[in-house]
Order: sequence, then structure tokens, then C-alpha cells
Amino acid sequence: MSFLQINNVWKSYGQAQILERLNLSIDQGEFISMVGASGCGKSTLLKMILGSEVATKGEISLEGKPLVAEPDAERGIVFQKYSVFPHMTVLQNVMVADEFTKSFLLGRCFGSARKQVKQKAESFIDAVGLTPAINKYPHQLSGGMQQRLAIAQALMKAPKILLLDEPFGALDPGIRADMHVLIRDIWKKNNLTIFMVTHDIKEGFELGSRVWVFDKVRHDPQAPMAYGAQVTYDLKLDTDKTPDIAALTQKIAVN
Amino acid sequence: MSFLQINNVWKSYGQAQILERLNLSIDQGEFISMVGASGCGKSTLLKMILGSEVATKGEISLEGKPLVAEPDAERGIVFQKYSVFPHMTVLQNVMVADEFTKSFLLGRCFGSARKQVKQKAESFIDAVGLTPAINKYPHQLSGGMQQRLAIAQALMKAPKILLLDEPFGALDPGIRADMHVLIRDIWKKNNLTIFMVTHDIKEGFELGSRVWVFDKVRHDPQAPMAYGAQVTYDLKLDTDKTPDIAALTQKIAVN
Amino acid sequence: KDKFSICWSIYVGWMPWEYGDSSGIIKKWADKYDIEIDVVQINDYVESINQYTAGQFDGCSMTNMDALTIPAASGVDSTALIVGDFSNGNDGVVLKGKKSLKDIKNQKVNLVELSVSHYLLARGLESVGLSERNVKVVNTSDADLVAAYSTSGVTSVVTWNPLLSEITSQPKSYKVFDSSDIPGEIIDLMVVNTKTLKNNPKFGKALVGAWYEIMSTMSNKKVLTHMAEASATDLAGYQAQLDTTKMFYSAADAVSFTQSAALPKTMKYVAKFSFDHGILGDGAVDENFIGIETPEGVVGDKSNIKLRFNPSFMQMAADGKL
Amino acid sequence: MKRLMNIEPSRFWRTFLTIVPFIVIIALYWSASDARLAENPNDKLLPSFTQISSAIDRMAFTENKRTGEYLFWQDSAASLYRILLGITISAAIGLIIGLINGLLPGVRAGLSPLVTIASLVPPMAILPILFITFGLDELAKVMLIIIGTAPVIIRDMQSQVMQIPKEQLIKAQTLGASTWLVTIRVVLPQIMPKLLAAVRLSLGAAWLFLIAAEAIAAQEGLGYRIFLVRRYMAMDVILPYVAWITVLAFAMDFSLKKMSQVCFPWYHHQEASK
Amino acid sequence: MKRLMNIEPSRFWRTFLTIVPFIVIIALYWSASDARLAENPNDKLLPSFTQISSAIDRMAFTENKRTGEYLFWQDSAASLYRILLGITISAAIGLIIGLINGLLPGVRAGLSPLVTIASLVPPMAILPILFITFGLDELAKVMLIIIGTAPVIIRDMQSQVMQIPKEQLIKAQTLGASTWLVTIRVVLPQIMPKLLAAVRLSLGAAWLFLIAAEAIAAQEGLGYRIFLVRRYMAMDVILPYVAWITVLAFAMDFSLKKMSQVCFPWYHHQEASK
Ligand SMILES: Nc1ncnc2c1ncn2[C@@H]1O[C@H](COP(=O)(O)OP(=O)(O)OP(=O)(O)O)[C@@H](O)[C@H]1O
Ligand SMILES: Nc1ncnc2c1ncn2[C@@H]1O[C@H](COP(=O)(O)OP(=O)(O)OP(=O)(O)O)[C@@H](O)[C@H]1O
Ligand SMILES: [Mg+2]
Ligand SMILES: [Mg+2]
Repeated sequence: MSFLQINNVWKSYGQAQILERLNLSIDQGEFISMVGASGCGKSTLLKMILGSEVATKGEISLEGKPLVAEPDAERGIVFQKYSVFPHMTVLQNVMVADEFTKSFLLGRCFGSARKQVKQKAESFIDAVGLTPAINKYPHQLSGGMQQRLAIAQALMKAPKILLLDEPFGALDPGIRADMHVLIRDIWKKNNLTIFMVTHDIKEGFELGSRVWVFDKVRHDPQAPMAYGAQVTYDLKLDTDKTPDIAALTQKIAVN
Repeated sequence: MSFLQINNVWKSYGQAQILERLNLSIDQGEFISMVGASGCGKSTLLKMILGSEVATKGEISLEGKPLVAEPDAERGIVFQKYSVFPHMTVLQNVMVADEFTKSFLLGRCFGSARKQVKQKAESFIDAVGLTPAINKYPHQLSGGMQQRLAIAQALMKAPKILLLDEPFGALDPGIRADMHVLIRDIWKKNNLTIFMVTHDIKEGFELGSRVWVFDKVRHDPQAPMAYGAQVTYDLKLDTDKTPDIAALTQKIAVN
Repeated sequence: KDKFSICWSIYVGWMPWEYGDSSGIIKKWADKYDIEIDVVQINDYVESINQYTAGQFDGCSMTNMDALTIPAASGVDSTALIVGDFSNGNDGVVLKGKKSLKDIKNQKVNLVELSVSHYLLARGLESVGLSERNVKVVNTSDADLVAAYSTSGVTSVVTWNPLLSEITSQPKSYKVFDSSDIPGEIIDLMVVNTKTLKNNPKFGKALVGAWYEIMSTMSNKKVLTHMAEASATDLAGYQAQLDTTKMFYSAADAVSFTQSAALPKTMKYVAKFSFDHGILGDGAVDENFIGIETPEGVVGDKSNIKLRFNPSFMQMAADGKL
Repeated sequence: MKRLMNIEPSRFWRTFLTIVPFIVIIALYWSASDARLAENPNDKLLPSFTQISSAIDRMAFTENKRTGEYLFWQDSAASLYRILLGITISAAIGLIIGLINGLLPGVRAGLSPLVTIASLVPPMAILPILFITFGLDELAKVMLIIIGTAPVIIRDMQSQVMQIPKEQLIKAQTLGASTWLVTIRVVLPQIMPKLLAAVRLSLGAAWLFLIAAEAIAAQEGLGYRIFLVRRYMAMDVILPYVAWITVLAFAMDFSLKKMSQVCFPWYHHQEASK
Repeated sequence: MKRLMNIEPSRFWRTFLTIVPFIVIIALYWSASDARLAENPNDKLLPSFTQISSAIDRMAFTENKRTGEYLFWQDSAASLYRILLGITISAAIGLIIGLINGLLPGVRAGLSPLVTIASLVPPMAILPILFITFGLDELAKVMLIIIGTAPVIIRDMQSQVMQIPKEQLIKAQTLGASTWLVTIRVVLPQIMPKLLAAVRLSLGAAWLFLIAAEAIAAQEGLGYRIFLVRRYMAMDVILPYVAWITVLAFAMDFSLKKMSQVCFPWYHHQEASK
């Protein structure tokens, strides 16, 4: 039995068929990069794994059980934007992750419980390198630092799965490289299963242990929305052996 | 006599000294990349050349005459964002550049005048590769296409100087490369003098024929705003001989 | 000057102006004297007097008390050209569940403050040996008095018709004092600017002439129905209001009322009430500050006459000289 | 069970939930009205639906005997004319002064504080002054609407103009535009959808001032009629008039919204894709 | 010469330009008042500044002969109490219903259309109903303010809640938050500065309804006094009262602004750095 199982999943919005016939199984600890043209449904699949969207047909199961149909603490997420709380400092942003589950009524801890949460939060903030900015508000942070913060938040809940939707899409190239180091590190240390959508094919190959390429295999020129995308390439990358990215890129672009 | 002459220019905002003792002379046809830490005053210098800011001390002269102290058609500009008009299509955005000077009262041309302007606009739209999107509104364009549009607009006025303030800062890496090709091409073809601010040192060296590095040479820890930045490195690049960027970056970063 | 304008507001005694305007009687009389008279209805009574006082109109319908406290107190020399009627039960004090005026003691009384209702209340209290200190006056806009009365917090009101009959028709409502107890004290007038009248007697003649022609039609059911509808009620309702109004259908009656000795006495009361409530203005040192001229003599300061009861035009009508 | 915030009712349930409150309100009214009328058949406070519909018939579909007019339509026409005129003039003033204030720092220095203070003066309190200054004609009613709504629109327009990125204004100048051309070709078209939005926002205030003005000085109009019959507490007339005003207010709001979408598609697409 | 839009007046000129319009208005008033008073010394329409100041003295600093109170302060206290109470309750209602409506699709389906329609009903027109329901006392005045302002605040809050990026709400859920915790820890704090902004926007309407309510039935209050003395055209009292209301409106607006800046620094810095 695999860790996450996607069984004949279809997804449409109204008339528009977005995804069709997805059959994929994922093992624990994989790092899956998802690439493909804009609007082909990568984020949609991510949302279905997250639970904020429901498949029109088919089923996704986690460790043999059907997925909970709404977001929960088992699955962490980092969006391209807006995934931190603007009214909280870095420390509060991270602490709140534990406070949500520790205090049902107020969502705040006090006294020794607070101390404990704070310590834990500080260690995760340190892990993403935000200690110097611990008392700053998100708007005082650069884009990269905000994404680090979003990752630290997600790690607090020790999720089984981490979902990343173009997490580095809005960052400067220099900063992206740093973030790659960070996320790779976190993946290895926490034995996470990661799904990452990216527009940068190179990034996808660099980070992922497996790459999914999304594309439509059937086209109806009269009804462009009649068919959905599928995973046309499912490449398991041997991390020792760097693949010929340029050639692959070429190949994908032709599709 | 040089094309553009910056004579002992100082700039401060209130108590804060931003730039000091700038003495630079620029020849026609140079492509100057401006790099430096955030907030060191690169955009401020650009604005002084543009005419939307005035030097606190010193003078800038163009072809021997003092600069007109407000923006005019001699100096084109492309900002990182917001430099196209959201309520006009691509074609209208470019046509308006000529309509502004041809019709003082309405800012619109009709009949044969309009035809003429339209033809000219179409040729510039073609030059930046936007012909397929000619009737789209800016919000329907990607970031890169919007920047192409801003460049086409500026070119309509055949400016002597083109100012670029982080023109590619918000673009995806793949698109950046295309834009580099475009701007280099336009620079060569139009014999423009270009000033470009960038955060990406590599980009600066790749595109520029000359690189200015901004930094403060004097620091007063008690009064961090007492001193302004200067151009600490002024490198004329021989385009045939690629400089050792890595080494230079290192050198700049140390400062 | 041969263009004049007068304003009026909806009230049983002033509806004839509406009829005169829409039936063309006023135009007929204006044409006779070769002038133009514009008749304007104003929804809000106080606003109409303010407009007159500010000089926007040459004449306006109002009560004797308001003529004293608004135009006269503002230094606008005004003449009561036509004495149309006096209230004879048209204003009243109503108590909820109590049948005697004495029971009003310690109650909240809802009324339009500083209006004739307020005056009526003061006269009523006086008649049973109480004073305003024994009640609590709550200013309430006339348009909302009926609605206000149907709430439990409101136990006594003072108001005029048609509101009064609306209110007394509700169960357990008792009219304990009304203007028929002080006959001739609440007088409805057509007031015109003295200076304008002096310079243009034609204006006065045309208005008075028209008024008494309208009065002569008031026995006609059609005319009354017209007036009833213009005041948003029906013939029966309007008739009921007329019953509590002492209309001076004939000019001679109006003249003799104006010439009676009761008028200066009434105006003395009114001036005293107004002064006590501070509505004669800053300049007033006592209730005699403003002079009121009546055929029976001057009330108050003879050197500061601002309100004049002048029956000479009505006399002309009585004599058929118009 | 899903979290409450994640439960999206189906279309059927949504429609059902939308209708229920209205049905409840009507039912409540009905029973209250019945109860009062049973106690006192002449009660005017909560008329029955029969009484209301006969009042509607009387006002809207029967010629008035005295004037030969259909009062309801006459009132509607008078009020609509006033509010449309008032709000149009307000919008024009707001646009012009807002544009000038937002764009020209020199003028802004002089006018902006004045407008701010003017917008704080409660028009209701100066009603007496207004009537005396502007008389009692149509002008006064329209002026009250203008005075009540224009300062707010001016301030809104001014701040909207100042929110246009400076980059665009500079860009236009580098393309050779004069202040005038920047105004009419860059700023004006971008501000128009905001003007419509501002007008929509001030419609509520406009109705308020219209009703207040008609209550004091008018011979026809929806507000006039309500105040006239209010003296007799003719709720059978007031209730349909209030409902009608609500419908008109909704229709005006809706048509402004549609108009904006039709005239400025670029703006709405842009907002939607944000 | 520079383009008009590029001419920034210096600080001196800015101050000068700000003051000029006010001086002009005062001078115009002065001369008009003088002219009228020369003609008729008892004229009350445009009182002289001496008359106004003596009226202020009489109302604010002299014990009233009849009641032994200082009328001006009594009026101010009564009105301030009503408006503060009304707007506070409005804000509370707006916040709670807006939050629920914005966050829970199920409730929104039921309540949102009702609120939309309620916000379109002109409160002035249904005054009789209000009186009968709430009586004529303080409650009715406060209720009029609430009915006039709450629907707008509710709608604003609802749309503000719906504008919070869905990403944040989903993120909070992935961190284990329940609907309740999302509400109080994620949505509520972010919506508070918007609530203050909405309250500032509805202050104008609140003053309007307050004055209208006081004009209809009251024993004290700023609006009461204005409408009472209007009966004898005492403009010398009305004018300072209007000025005072303007000052109070400004002070309330200003303190809400400051309060927002002090309580929600993150919000204002974020807005400023946009
Ligand atoms: N809630 C929705 N309702 C209707 N259509 C939707 C919805 N969400 C997404 N879509 C449509 O589904 C398609 C796939 O969207 P999705 O966001 O998954 O694409 P994507 O692959 O992530 O694209 P991008 O790379 O641009 O993020 C798009 O055409 C989009 O317009
Ligand atoms: N109008 C202004 N008033 C006051 N200070 C200003 C103004 N414009 C810029 N500054 C300050 O001047 C300094 C230089 O700003 P400038 O925008 O030139 O920096 P920059 O080098 O372009 O930075 P970046 O790389 O972040 O764009 C900054 O500290 C900024 O805060
Ligand atoms: Mg996506
Ligand atoms: Mg910059």
C-alpha cells in the first residue's frame, strides 16, 4: 500500500474539464515537482490533496484512508503569497500554529504552556534563519523572508505532507538559490513528502526526486474545454545522476 | 564636452543625506548599469536625471545645457511597475505617445493623422513583439509583456536618454532572458543612452557597457543618515572581454 | 412693484387660499388691480414664516402669536391684513385615560414647543392653578405627534387639527381643554409686510377682495370637497375641522372682531407668554418691548410698533368698495 | 463533520435560505396586523394587505378627482427628477474639483481643507439656512442633495486621483503630455469607474436629503406625500411608498453598477483578476 | 515654466492658501451681515459677530433662568451620549454580523440579501414605525442611529472579511484552527482597523440621524436646540451650534483615526508601504 494514492481522479469546473484520469501513487518521503503550462490544473490537484477542493470523480487516499475533505494539520501548505498573517509578528505567526490546537477557546497560551510553545517556535524560526527578524511584522520582511516564515509555520505542525504552490515564484533569483538550499535541507531532515508546483522547470528538476509534467493529450479545437490535462511525464530522478535538463525542457516544450 | 554631465551633485531628503559629491560624465550611446544596496539612492539619481527630483546641490547638464527640471519627451522611462496606462489597449497605449504631442486639445488624432500614428505605433509594437496582443488591455498581459509595452511607448518619442528602474525586477527568470535580448537589440539599433538600475548584479554586467556601484564611503554609527552614497566603482566594460563577475560580485559584497 | 407673492401652509383656515389659487379667483382679483400674485404652498409651517421674515414673500398665513414672535420680533413691520378665523376647539389638550386637566400634573406633555399649542397649555394650566413647572414639556414635531401618541410612553399631548381629531378618535383619549375655552385668543391671519402694503394698496385690496369672494363660496359642497382633498382628508373630516373653527365668512364680522377690546387683551397675554419663554429675542427687556397696534389702542412700546391689526381693507370689503 | 466555514450550501439551499427571512417578516407583520385590527378595526398603524393594496390602487391607478393626476406617478416623477439632477450635479462637481484638487498641489493646498470642513458640517443642521439662502423652489431641494453629497464625492475623487501611481503621471509627461492632457487622457478615464462607485455610495445620503427637503417644502414628491399623510398616520400609504423608494434606490444602484461594467470593462476585469 | 501639476507650493504658500478661503468666507459674511443689520437692526438672519458671541455667552456660560442649567453643555452631553452609544452599538452589530456573514457561506445565503435590502430602506421614511416600536425616549433616538448606520457597516465588514485572501484562511486550517479560532485570531484582528474606518465613514450619517431624531422629539440635545430656536429664527444660536457640531464631528473622526494608528500599527505601516 502506498502512502498517498490518487485513484482515477477527474476534476471539472462547470463545463470546463480541468484534469482527467489521474492515477498516481506516491511513497512517503518523495519530493514531487509539478510543472506544466499555466492554467493546466497543477494548483487544482494540489488543492485536492490539500482538501480545499473535491474531486468530481475518483478518490485520493492517504495511508489507505480517504482524505479528510477539508484542510487539516496533517497537510501543510505554502502559497506563493498571502500565507502568513499580516497582523502578527514572526514569533506570533509561528506560535499561533501550536496555540490553535492547544487552546480551543482563545487560541492563546499563557504561562508555562506559552513558554513551551515559544521555545518550540524559536527553534523553527531559527531553522529557517529568521531569528534576527523575530519581532518584525510580515510587511517589514522581504518576499523571501515571508516564505521562510510560511515554511516555519507549516513545520510547527509536523505535517505528513507539505504542499508548495510556486513558493519561490515571486522571489529574486539570488534569494531563490538560498531558498532551494533551505527547502532541500528541511525535506531531508523531516522525512517530509513534498508536492511543489513551479513554473521554473530547472527548479523542478533541481529540487524534486520525481517530476510530473501536466499536459492535455487530447484536444478538440471546436471545444477547447472538453478535455482535461493529465500527467504526461512521470520522471523519477536519481539524485546522483543529474538528468539532461536542457533536452528534457525541449521535449516538454514541444508538447 | 560630454553628452550628460553630473557636476558635484548632492541630494538629501530633510535630514537624510542620500547621495553626495557625484561627478560623472556620460557619452552618448553608453549603457550604464547602476547597482548597489537597497535604499542607497539609485532610483533617486535616476529621478534627478529624469527631472522629477531636483538636486539639493550641484547641477546636471545635457549636451551642455542644464537639464529641464521636469520630465519631458527627451528622456524616456520604464519603471518596474505602473508604467503603462491600464485603461488603454496595447495599441492605444503606444499611439497615445504621439497623440499627446500632435493634438494639444484632445490628445487624440483622427483621420489620416490617426492612420499615420497607428502605423508608427504598430511598427514599434512589432519591434517589441507584442503584435499578437495588440488589442489587449495591460491586465491581460503578463508582467514581461507589460514591460515590453512600456518600452515601446518610450521608443515612440525617440528619446535621447532611456531610463530603466529595475525594469525586469518582477519577471520570471525565463522571461528575463528574452527581455535582455530585446533591450540590447533596441539599445544598439537606436543609438540610445541607457541608464538601468538593477538588483541583479549579473544582469548589470551582462547588459551594461559601464557599471556604477553605489555605496557609502563614510559611516557615522551615531548618525547613520549623516553621509550619502557615492559611486564607489565606475567600471567601463569591454564587451568583447567578459569580466570575472563572480570575483567582482564578491568584491562589491564585501564593501 | 406689481408682482407679489404670498405663502400658506396646510391648515383648515388657510385651505381657501389653495382654492382661490386653483380656481382662479385670486388671479381674477389680481388682474382687476393690474398686478400679479403668486400663491405658494409650503409644507412646513415654520419655514413659511421664516421665508416671509427673510423677505422672500410679501405675505404669509400665520397665527397671531407667531406673527408677534417671528416677523415682528425680527424687526419686520407686519400688518394683519385679513383676520380669517379664530380657533374654537381646533387646538386641544388630550390626556390618555384621564378626564380632567388637573391630572396633567407631573406628566410629560408632548407638543410643538413655543407654538400656539404651548400657549394653549400655558393658558390651560393657569385656569386650573398649575404652571409649566408642574409638567415636563417634550418638543415633538407635529408630523409625528399622531404616531407618538400611540406609543405607551406618551400620556398627554397638545396639538391642533387634523392631528387633534386623529388623536381623540383613539380609544380612551379625552380632550380636557381646548381653544373654545379661550375663545378668540388663537387667531389665524394673513400677514403682509407693512411697507409693501403702504406702497401698494392694490396688493391689499386684491387679496382681501379675493378672500371674501372665496368665503362666499364656502357653503358649496364641491368647494369644500376640493379643500378637503387638498389637505389629504375627506369632506366629513374637513367639515369636522370647520366646526371647531370660527370662520369669519363675512368681512363685517372680522372687522368687528378686530375692533373689539378683547384683542389688545389677548395680545397682552401672548406677549407675556412669549417674553417668559425668551422668544421675543435678545433685545427684549420686558414683554412690552414690541408695540402691537390694534384699533382699540397700542399694546407695548409705542415707538417700536412692529405688528399692526389694520381692519381698513376688510372694512372696504364689508362696504363693497373693492 | 466539516468546519462551519467550509460548508457551502447547495444552490437549492441558498435560494431557500434567501427567501425564508422575507417570508418570516411578512408572516410576522400579518399576524401583528391581524391582532391589532381585531382589537380596533380602525387602527391605522398596521394596515392589512387588503387595505394596503386598495391604497396603492387609489394612489397609483385612480385619477385624483381634484387634480386629474395619478398622484403616485406624479410623486415618483418629481422625486426622481430631483434626485437625478442633484446627484448628477454632485457627481460633476465632485469629479471636477476632485480632479483639480488631486492633480494640482497648488489648488489642493487652498481647497482641500475647506472641503474637509465642509464635508463635516451636518446639512440637516443648516437646513434652515439653506432654505433661506436658496429659496423654496426646486433649486433648494436639489441644492440640499448637492450640499449633502458633493463634499464626500470630492474628497473621494481627490484621494482616488492621488492614488493613481505617480509613475503613470511621470510616464505621460515623458511622452510629452501637458497637465491638461494628463488630466483628460490619463486621469479622467481611470477615475470614471471610481466616480460611479462613489455616486453609488452616496445614493443613500441623497435619498435622505431628498426626503428631508421634500418634507419641508414641496407640493409633490415621495417624501412630501409621506410627510403629508404621516399626520393622519396613513400607514397604508406610507408602507407602499417606503417599499417603492427602496425599489427605486435598488434600481438606481443596480443600473449604476451595470453602467460601470458596460462602460469600463477594463476596470472590472482588472479588479476581478486581482 | 513648469507644468501646473509639477508646481509644489512652498510651506509658506501652502499655509497662506489654506487660510485665504476661510478669511474670504468670514469677510463675505461680515459685509452681508452688516448690510442687513444697517437696514433692519432687529434682523435675525445674519447676526453680527457681537450678537453671536453674546448668544454663545448666554447659552454656554450663563445659567438658564428657567432651568438653572447651562443649556449648551447640557445639549452637548445629551447628543454626545446618544451618538456615541448609537455608533458603538452599530459597530458591534456590524462587526458581529459582518464577520459571520463574511465567513460562513451558509449564514451569508440567508442574511446577506436581507441586509442589502435593509440598507436601502430610507430610515427617515419609516420614522413612525420606529417610534411605535421603540417609543419616544432615548431608545428611539439611538435606534434611529443604529438603523441608519448598521446595515452599511455590516455590508462593509462582510465585504472586508470576504476580501481576506482565502490562502490565509486555508493556512490557518492547516495549522489546526477551528472556525471559531479562525474568526477570533485571524479574521477579527485584521478586520478591526477596517471597522474603525467604516465607523469613521458612517459618522456623517450618524450625526444626520441624531439631528433628525432630536428634531422630532426631545427635551435637550444639539439638534433639538437648533430646531427649537429655528421657531424664532435665532440664527445667533444656530450658527455657533452648527460650528460646534462640526468641531465635534471633526474631533470624533480624528480620534478614531489616531486610535486606529495606535492600536493597529502593523496595518497602517503596511498600508503606507504599499
Ligand atoms: N474555482 C474555480 N472555478 C472555476 N474555474 C476555476 C476555478 N479555479 C480554477 N479554475 C480554472 O481551472 C483551470 C486550472 O486552474 P489552476 O489554478 O489549477 O491552474 P495552474 O496549473 O495552477 O495554473 P498557474 O500555473 O497559472 O497557476 C484554469 O483554467 C482556471 O481558470
Ligand atoms: N520622497 C522622499 N522623501 C524622503 N525620503 C525619500 C524619498 N524618496 C526616497 N527617499 C529615501 O531615499 C533613500 C534612497 O531611495 P532610493 O529609492 O533612491 O533607493 P534605491 O537605491 O533605489 O533603493 P531600491 O533598490 O530599494 O529601489 C531611501 O532611504 C528612501 O527612503
Ligand atoms: Mg497555480
Ligand atoms: Mg529604487
